[in-house]
Amino acid sequence: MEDLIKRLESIFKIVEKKRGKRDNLWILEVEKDSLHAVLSYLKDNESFRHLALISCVDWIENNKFQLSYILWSYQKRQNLIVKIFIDRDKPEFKTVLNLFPQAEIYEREIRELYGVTFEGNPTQFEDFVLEDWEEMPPMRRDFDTLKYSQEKYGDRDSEVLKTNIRKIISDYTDEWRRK
Amino acid sequence: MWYKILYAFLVTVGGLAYGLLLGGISRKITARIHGRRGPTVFQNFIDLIKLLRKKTAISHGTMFFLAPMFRLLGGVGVLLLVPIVYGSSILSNFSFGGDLIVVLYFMVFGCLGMALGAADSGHPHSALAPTRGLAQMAGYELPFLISVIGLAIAHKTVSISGLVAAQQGGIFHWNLFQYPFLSIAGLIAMLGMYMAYPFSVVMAPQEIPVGPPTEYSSTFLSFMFSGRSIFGVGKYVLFMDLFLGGATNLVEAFVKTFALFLIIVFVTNVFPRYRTEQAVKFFWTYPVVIGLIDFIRIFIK
Amino acid sequence: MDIKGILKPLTAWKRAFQPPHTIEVPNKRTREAAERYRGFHVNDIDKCIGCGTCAAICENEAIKMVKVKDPQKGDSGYRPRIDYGRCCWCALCVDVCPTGSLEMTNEYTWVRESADDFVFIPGVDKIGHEEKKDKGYKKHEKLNFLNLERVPMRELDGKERVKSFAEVVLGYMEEEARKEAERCIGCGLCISGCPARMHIPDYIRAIAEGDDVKSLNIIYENNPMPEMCGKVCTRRCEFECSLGHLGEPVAIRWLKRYVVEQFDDLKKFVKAEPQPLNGKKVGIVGAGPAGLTAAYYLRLKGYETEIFEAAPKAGGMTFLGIPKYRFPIPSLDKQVELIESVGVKIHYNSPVTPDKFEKMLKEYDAVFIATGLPKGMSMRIEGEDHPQVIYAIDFLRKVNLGEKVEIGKDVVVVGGGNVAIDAVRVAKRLGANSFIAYRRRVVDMPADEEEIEATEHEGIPIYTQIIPLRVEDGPDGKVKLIYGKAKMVQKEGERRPRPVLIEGEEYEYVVDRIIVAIGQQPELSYLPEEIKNKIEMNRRLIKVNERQMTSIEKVFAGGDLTNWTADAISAIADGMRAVKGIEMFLNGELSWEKK
Amino acid sequence: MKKFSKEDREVKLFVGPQHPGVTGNMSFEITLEGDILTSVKTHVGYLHRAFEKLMERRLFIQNFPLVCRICVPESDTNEENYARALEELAGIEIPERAKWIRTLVLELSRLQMFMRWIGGIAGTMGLGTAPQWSVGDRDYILDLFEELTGGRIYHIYILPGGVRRDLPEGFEERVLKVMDYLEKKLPDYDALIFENAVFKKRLKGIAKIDPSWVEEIGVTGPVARACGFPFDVRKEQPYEVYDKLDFEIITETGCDLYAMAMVRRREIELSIKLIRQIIDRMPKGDVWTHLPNVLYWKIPAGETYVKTEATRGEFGYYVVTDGSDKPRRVHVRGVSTPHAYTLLERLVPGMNISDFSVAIVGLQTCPPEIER
Amino acid sequence: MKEKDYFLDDRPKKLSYSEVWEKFFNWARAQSLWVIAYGTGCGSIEIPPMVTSRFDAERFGVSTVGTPRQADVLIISGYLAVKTLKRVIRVYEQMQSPKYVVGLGACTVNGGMYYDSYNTVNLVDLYIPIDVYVAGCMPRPEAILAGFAQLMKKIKEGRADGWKQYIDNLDKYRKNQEKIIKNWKIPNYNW
Repeated sequence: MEDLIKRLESIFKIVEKKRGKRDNLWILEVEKDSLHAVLSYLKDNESFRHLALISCVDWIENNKFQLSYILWSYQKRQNLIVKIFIDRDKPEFKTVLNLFPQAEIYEREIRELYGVTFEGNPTQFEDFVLEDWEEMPPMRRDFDTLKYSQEKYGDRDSEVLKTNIRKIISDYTDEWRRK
Repeated sequence: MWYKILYAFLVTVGGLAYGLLLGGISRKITARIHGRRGPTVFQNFIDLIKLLRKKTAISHGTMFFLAPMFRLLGGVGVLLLVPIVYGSSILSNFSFGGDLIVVLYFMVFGCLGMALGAADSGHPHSALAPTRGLAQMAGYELPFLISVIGLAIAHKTVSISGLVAAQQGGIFHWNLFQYPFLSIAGLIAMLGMYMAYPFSVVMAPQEIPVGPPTEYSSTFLSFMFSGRSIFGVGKYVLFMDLFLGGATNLVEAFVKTFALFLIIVFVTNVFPRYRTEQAVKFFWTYPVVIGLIDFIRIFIK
Repeated sequence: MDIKGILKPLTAWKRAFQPPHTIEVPNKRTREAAERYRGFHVNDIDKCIGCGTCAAICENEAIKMVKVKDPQKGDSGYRPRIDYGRCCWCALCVDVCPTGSLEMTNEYTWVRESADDFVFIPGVDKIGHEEKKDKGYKKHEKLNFLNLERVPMRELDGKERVKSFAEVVLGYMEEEARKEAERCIGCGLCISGCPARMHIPDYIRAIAEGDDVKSLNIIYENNPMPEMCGKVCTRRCEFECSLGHLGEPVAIRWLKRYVVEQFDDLKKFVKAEPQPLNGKKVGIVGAGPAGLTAAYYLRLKGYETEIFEAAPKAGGMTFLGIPKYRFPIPSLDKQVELIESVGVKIHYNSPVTPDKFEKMLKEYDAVFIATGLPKGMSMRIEGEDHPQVIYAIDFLRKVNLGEKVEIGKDVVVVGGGNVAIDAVRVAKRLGANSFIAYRRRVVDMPADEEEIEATEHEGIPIYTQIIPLRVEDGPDGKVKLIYGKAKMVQKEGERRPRPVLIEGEEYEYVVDRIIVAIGQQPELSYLPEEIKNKIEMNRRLIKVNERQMTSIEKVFAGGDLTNWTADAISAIADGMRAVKGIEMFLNGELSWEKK
Repeated sequence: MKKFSKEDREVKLFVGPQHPGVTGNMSFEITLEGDILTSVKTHVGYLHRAFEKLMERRLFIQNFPLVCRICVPESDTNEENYARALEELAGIEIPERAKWIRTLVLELSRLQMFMRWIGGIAGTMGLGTAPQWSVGDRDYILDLFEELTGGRIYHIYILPGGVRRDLPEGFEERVLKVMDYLEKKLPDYDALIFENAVFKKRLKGIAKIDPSWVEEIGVTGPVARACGFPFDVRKEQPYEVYDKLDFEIITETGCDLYAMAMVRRREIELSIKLIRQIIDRMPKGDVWTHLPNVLYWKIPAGETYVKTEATRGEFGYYVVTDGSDKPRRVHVRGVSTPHAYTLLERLVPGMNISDFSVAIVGLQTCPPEIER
Repeated sequence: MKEKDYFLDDRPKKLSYSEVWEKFFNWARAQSLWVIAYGTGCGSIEIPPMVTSRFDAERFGVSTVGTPRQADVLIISGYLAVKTLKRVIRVYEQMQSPKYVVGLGACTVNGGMYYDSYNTVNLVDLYIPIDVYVAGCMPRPEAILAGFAQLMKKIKEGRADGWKQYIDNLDKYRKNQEKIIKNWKIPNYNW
């Protein structure tokens, strides 16, 4: 596997490489422009033909979206996570549909839940799990699902349920606060 | 003969009760094969009562309302034309010289009414079902006609009473033993007619929700339900008359129809269903070929 | 044609002749769920302490703590109310319950026609699931989300200890402390035990997260002598710890000690920025824990504070009374240094006289007296004025001041409190064969269990049910303690049995010294006669209200002088209260007229 | 005479979400030409509960009641996957016996899912007796679960650090008893279902998969193995104690629904065999290592992808942590996502409408895991 | 052309029967409950065991049907996603009166574990009337059967009038429904 990484490094610019906490997992970060080339190289030359998942992580504090492409090679028995960062203010990227046909549905999901659009994916604007959704894409970190739920769907018991015992105790014990 | 009408009414009610009871027994037996206890045998009566007083808040075309009536009419027609007890003045019903032809007509009539109603209900799934039902009907009608026409030719009569009369005189005079291949073809066609598995693609709840009665509910469904029960009993009686030598008293009629009923139950619980074209192909090969053996034998004779 | 395939399925008919395996519920029989089934909750309402851990771990916010009785120490008075419209039957609450009171039965049927019915307080509301308490999902000793075992504290070996005054308890290493702090579930019940209301869960959390500085600053919010507390506190918080119900409580004291020990120079790390002086002056008599606390926090609030202390060092009883193997001098110095660094003036070796006190009353805007209990209590028996009978408090003071104390070979210490044990252990370290004579049984001893254990480790015998009768001269310059045996009599309506002398029997100890450690009393000779007569007393202590106000205008009092618990943390709490009281008084929010 | 265009001949039809033949709630927009399908469009979202969002606002331990509900019928796979991901990220070693118990639970879970699936595929074709038998017999496995874990469907039994409770007394014998019972029943199932002439006729040659699609689309599990691809996560990347068990990967070469059915049929036998092996070789010892305080448990930043062999194939969890006490992101790879979309779209043209729901059940699409 | 919604345009009138007949029919209704086979949530996982051989709900006349027109009972088995709610209301309105709703599990009562999810409904009784609730997550088949027993009792006593309430308070229910469902037009891929 190290050889593979070396070969990759000789061709592409690897921003960060990291070994996973178990043997057969590697995590590579590449530049977003070279992702297609890397995936294509991995697929054609290095037997990473099984795209298990495309995932998105919202790093709101860095104003970035992380896109992770999880690959598996049946021959090498290795998992490889290739990740890129894209700008959160301009959530756009190009599709990998030409390399992996099942990417269509993963990208559609990310488009719906994170609002990242994938240029070249014909079905990405179709509804995936939501219907008539009008708010911001719900998986973004700044979407408050509890607030939304309470406002929209209500609650049988509107009191705040979690009780802070520590506060009760200090209220009870704070003798000098008593009048 | 005004009293005949009263008797006809009694026969209809009796046939309905018997049909519902058979349905209940079928559910019970099925449950036992499944390894469970099952509902009471009177469950179908309760279902019928409930359906009678359910409200209907849907409106469709006229055919939609008429279809259950057609179905019921077809059933009652079959039941009333087929002599239940041979020689009885009451229970031979409206049997007459050419009743076999009329019965055949009534049998198709019921199905057609059903198809019309289903098509009129506007539900795409129930619209899909009549095409299958009619295709399957085309499937089983062929062996059935071969069987019936073969018998008619063999006994030179188109009256059911005549056919029954021809089979009197001991068990070996029954058509089942006289013309075993015709009977087998007829009985296989009966499986198709009862939409027993593996020929149940018309009423396939898993493939198309429910089938023709998808849109039917409440009173309409109860009419359809009782129509089917009466129709079922009528067909049992018909097949009894055709192949099992009819009956000379009520007990015999019960035993023989129950035996036919058991055949259906026996087969229906252990097979998945064929696709439409598979079913049609099946009907047009095995029972037709089997039936033709006797058919040719009759001609040669 | 597949004949076999057509005929074989027909064999399924054999099932019709086997008995059906339907379970005829619910019409014919009921079926009990498995023994471990997670059904509905039951709560032992008396065992429950209302710590709220179940509500904290519930991911559905199905548990709300509701008030069912008034809070008490170690019991918030709240009990979990469970909303079955939220509960997902995961039983995490059962596994996390620190008392094991919350459990699940294996009942599973609950059908209602109204959606509002699915809320109840287990143990209070009856819904019919309570009867089957024995079966269902119960806490298992092997699986516990809580770590019930305390990280053991390293100590000097008993034989090593008695040779010197080296510190016995060695303190946690960093890893040990983190591991111990990790155990805290943060319920906050310990706050109800702590007289000073320290923010215990917060600073323990900070330790667990590796932020010692944050922890230190949280501690310094209401305790200026944390190292002292970390070493010799009576740790009443630990008795309220919810983990103590099934396992060992979190070592709150040792953790505090760990934090302060990390920093040699507290001034750099404690964010103590005194406000500019506001011109008001507060005089304080006695530099014990109460006095120092009041001085420190008043100074932080911008009041000029001055302390008058008779001894050459600050610390009061923590300096004079507590043996150095428990609380070494450098630790004390470190803290006093910090207190002085914020601008508190301490006048050492300057005992207050009545004249001076009167002057103080005029000079200062408020006076806080915290002179503690410097005098030993007498046994009130014949011959007590014998020169070889000394009071434990005097003995300890002399030892701590570095004076040479002759105590001879054999020493008996009369009493069963912490002071008695300090005295007996100090005597042991001075080379005497010391032992304890106590009126009641060991279980009745007011001293800390830990301390009693320590005497065992150090080979100090404890003789119990001994009632001293008189003191006589003994042979060879020794002294005789004549005593009688006592029997324990439990009287109706009394908390614990009292010792009653068995008449007619007399025994004696022949020893070099008799150390009396049965209690202390205040020394109020520095008060002017007029005030002394006027001041309201509560038996032998000064009576104060909840703001530490005495009956004399401008005079506040605190520490052992006013409270019966007589431990350092209560003194600090008094100091804190006095700060609040003095501040309010000086701002005009509080006055003696309104009192 | 007017010629009918293709559009005129086509009928649009919708299947689901409320459809007795389809497992779970999903709907399909199908285009028919006569009885023959020309295209399909899958719609999900009827079971979307926003698990991944909810997990981001709950503590690590609080996520366990959630994860087991992601794939409803097979909850243990989720728990094991998530627990293993957390253990990997936090560096926790679990006791040996816990691993064996986990494997036992996973196999029991696979077994019950296969039993349920038998009922599903046979019931879809109208063989009502099969689901009645298999779901009824599956209940005995659920009884075992109930006894072991305290829950019938949602076990919340596998937690990071081990399993929640040790086996109850005499549990091994009861497991073996149920296994004996099921083994005794298997010939009956064969006679009724797998050797049934109608069953064979309905399934053979239907939904024929091109073996080259398997890698291209990312098809896994029995569907891939029915195409002769010996891919099984249990062998490829052994987790828990699968490397210590003796078994062979089951493959068939038919590439059609019947081959898939036979793979699953043989998996039942394999599961029973594995359960016997596990019971036989299980060591004694602890089942639980102490976690850090679960209420404040923080896991250092990192990311990982772990997977197990669910009944449907590779079930993966992609977990990202950022050093706080809550996960940053948990993304579940629903096994049947490519099955229900890309594969189905390729299989459908030319299929008879009667075979459609059979094909869906045969591919074992499971909507809760697709939409979470 | 405006689509005709039969339910909305012609509001059903209240039924009135004589007491005795009503009792008799109530008895029949209680003994013959046809459940629509629509599992809306994870609760549907326990419905197959309930209707199959181990627990056999058919003993009580409870059987499943595939079409809402014929069904008497709608089981809300757990949480309702917004997308499902739309279909559930549709299914409920397609069912013929008298009709009953059974709510399974915590999610129907107060949102259950998805109380903070943006896509699941918390209080189902705001949108359709529920006759019987069964607690559990998930309720065991035995508990569901107990729920059915309770429903039967309720029907026999003539108290199961959730469907009447729905007709009487249609405006209220409609208002609640419209708060969530903005677009009543069901997409063309299903009804």
